[in-house]
Amino acid sequence: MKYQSQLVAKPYFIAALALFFGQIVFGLVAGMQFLDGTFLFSAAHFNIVRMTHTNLLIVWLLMAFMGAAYYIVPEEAQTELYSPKLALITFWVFLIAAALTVVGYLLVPYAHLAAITGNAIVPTMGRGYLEQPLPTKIGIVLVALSLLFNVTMTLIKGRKTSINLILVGALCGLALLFLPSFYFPEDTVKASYSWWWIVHGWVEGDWELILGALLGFILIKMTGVDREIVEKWLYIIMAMVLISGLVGIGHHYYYIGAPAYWIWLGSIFSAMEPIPFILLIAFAFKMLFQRRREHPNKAAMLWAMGTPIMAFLGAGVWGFMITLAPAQYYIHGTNFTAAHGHLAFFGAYAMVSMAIISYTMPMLRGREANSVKAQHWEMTGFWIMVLSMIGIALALTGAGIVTAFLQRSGADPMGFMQVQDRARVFFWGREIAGASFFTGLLVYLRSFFIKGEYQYTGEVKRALAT
Amino acid sequence: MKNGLLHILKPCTAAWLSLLALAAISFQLAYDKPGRLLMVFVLVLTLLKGQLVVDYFMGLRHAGPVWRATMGAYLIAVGTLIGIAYLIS
Amino acid sequence: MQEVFTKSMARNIFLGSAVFFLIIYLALTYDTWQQIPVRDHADKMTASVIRGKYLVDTNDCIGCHTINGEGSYYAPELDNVYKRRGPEFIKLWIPAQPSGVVGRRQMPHFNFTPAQIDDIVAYLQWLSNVDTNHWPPNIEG
Amino acid sequence: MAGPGPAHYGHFIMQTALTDDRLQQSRGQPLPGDFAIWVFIFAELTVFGVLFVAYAFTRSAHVDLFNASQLTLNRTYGFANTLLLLTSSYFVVRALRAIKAGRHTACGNWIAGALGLGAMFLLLKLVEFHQDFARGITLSANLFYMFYLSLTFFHFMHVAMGMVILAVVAVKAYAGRYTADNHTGVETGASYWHMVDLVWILLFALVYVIH
Repeated sequence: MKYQSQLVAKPYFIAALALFFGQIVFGLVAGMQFLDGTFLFSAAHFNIVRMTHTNLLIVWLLMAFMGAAYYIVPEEAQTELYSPKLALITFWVFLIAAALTVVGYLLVPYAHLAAITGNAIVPTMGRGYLEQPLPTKIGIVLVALSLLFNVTMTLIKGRKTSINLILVGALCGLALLFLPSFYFPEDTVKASYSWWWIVHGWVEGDWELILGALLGFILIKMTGVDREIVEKWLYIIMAMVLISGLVGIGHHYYYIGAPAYWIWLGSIFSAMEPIPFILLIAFAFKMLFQRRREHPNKAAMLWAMGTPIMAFLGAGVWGFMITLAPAQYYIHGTNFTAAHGHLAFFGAYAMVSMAIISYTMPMLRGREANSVKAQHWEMTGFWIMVLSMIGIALALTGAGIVTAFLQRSGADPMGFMQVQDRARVFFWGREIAGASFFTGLLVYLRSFFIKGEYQYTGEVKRALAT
Repeated sequence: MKNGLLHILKPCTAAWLSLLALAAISFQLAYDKPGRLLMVFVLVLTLLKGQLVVDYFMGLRHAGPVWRATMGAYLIAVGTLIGIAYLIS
Repeated sequence: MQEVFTKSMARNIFLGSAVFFLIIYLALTYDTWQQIPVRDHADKMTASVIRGKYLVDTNDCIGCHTINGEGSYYAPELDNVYKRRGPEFIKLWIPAQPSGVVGRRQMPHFNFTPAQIDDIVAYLQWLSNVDTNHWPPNIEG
Repeated sequence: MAGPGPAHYGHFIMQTALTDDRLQQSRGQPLPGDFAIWVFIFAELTVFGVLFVAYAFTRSAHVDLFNASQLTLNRTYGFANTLLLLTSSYFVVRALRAIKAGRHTACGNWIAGALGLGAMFLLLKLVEFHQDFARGITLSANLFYMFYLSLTFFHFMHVAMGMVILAVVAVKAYAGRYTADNHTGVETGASYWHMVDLVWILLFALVYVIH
């Protein structure tokens, strides 16, 4: 850490991990409700639990991205953050708004929440991931504007590296792409069509750029590879993201009422969407093999190398399985999609967030790297979470395939609930894997409470002294 | 005489004139009665045109053999798949 | 020797392809926007249908159900529920929830007025006539 | 070895990195132009390739529809456009030859000529699109027209993009920014333009000719 103002990233990262913890708890409850439909029915119905689960995901990822921005932008710009105070105020506004929203979800019936927050004036509620009431949405915009103002002013007065330009540009894109959430047409098909501007635009477009920037930053810092090489590869990878992803949005338009040509255009372009992830793996490992230094933070390196692989698995492989129109015809709107969603969100965005947290947190706490013991706990947590998430994805994939065969095909298709009963074993599998994931998360969080910094061995110390 | 002509013309000019001629032939054949032989013929003409562009316009005949082979493989793969699709119809 | 792979060229390609594919997407969106009202019979979106949609949104139906495959996978697809169950069944079903069967997934009780239930049914009827390229594959949704 | 680094930087591994340049040499001569454009060209060719193959296999399931619809296209326009693009590609080749000989004004002139031909291509294609729309041909009219319009519109956009690139190259050429030794920019623009030409050759044969 070179600049004092980078310290504002710390509360963001801590809050991100706390919200992550909350997200998993709600995930476990939702998973349980698949097994026992009356579990917590009167306290928190499935839709509320699910909405809290997904909204916490979005908020903690945004928290992590913002923390990353407040850490990276000053370091790359080689100047103090424009206003650390504003960043801190923004943090509390965001955290309190998020907490109030969750409390609102849990205590007030959704329709009532809509009525008291002015949804009738500007209807925005009732879409996946965008369930937030109007005041929260406005709050998100204000928080984003504050972040953009702060990092842009920092960028203007400092060095303009490509990593910084990409990161700030992608954050602008993130804010811009949120604006369609205020547009909710009465025509359901138009509403679906425009909903994907936000959801696809974020997770299959803009966030991939953020992922690239964060990963690029970590790799430059940890491997000591020439910045020019890292940055030009980043540009090429991001160009591939946009080439495949912009028209690739068509893979969401096959069966929602949009014209039939999207079946062709969406299939062809989205079939290329794994390419940037393949390039990302190649890029990350190329940097690893070309490294000019051994960084003592092995855990951060593990996260950084794991991210492209898991992102490729979740977004690339699982995404590809459901992206072609003939396959999607049978698995659209099944748990197969949920499998892809889980593995991709975790593999790409949760993992890159933990990579940046893993790299920066020791420095924010005044040491280059954590002690070997703390890193050992962290890496154990990594493996448990990664393997458990693969387990969750496999179980949900199984449930999706059951639906595709029993409910979607055959001469005598079964009804929804009948099929759900047949898929019960997979829901058990998901819940067990989920509990295992939770264990991994606890192990991971435990690592933050182990004190001490990395101790070089005597041999290395001597080598450094000569 | 032919050698003489090639001597006068630069390779790229010769390639350009050949491309124009091949395009004219394709255009004429567009009005012919459909048939498999004709289809294969036009497809081969097209791939030939493509290879001319790759070699003489893009200048890949000077580039490494790997790149030239990559482009050649692309043309052959696309051409073969199109040919199969037309033959099974 | 000149550099064969420059950062500025990589950046130009990134920016160029961003603009390029955005234009293509916008052009396609323009065409889609003309087609959608035809495909979903927007002329049949009566005031009742629109009121029904508002109820479906503000009660977070997609928190459990899917509509045209989008939403959650906890409860059945609503795109063709009108054709699967018929209006009378739906009108009886919604106010009768929750079923209270132990262990079975429960649908909350929403306190809808009969007029509101009519609106929801009108919306579901409109929804069932949207041209979704023959999806879902069968009546079970 | 350079002096001891600060302790918190850890120890350095003295490892020679395989640089991009050496990577290039190990695969024979480099491709003309900037390597980045070739990543782009290969990606674009893949998309078009898949579209062409998809067209061909869709046609095999709807032969009569495709043959009948194909007859309604104006093949003369297609042929004229082929000649325009081939010739403009040739002009670009001449432009590259000119700059290799150090004649930057001639290089600019050849590219300007290519741009003129490209503009004529766009104009002719617009006339054709206009006539198509007037006849009620849309993306949703039938499968053939869906492919025809997607492919030609997508390619149309590539021509427009290629012209933007060539225009930049022409301006820089006239300004004397390229020399006999330093003309990667010209090669880069030329490579892209030839790709556009190559795609049209395949597209013309597939959509207008083969039946």
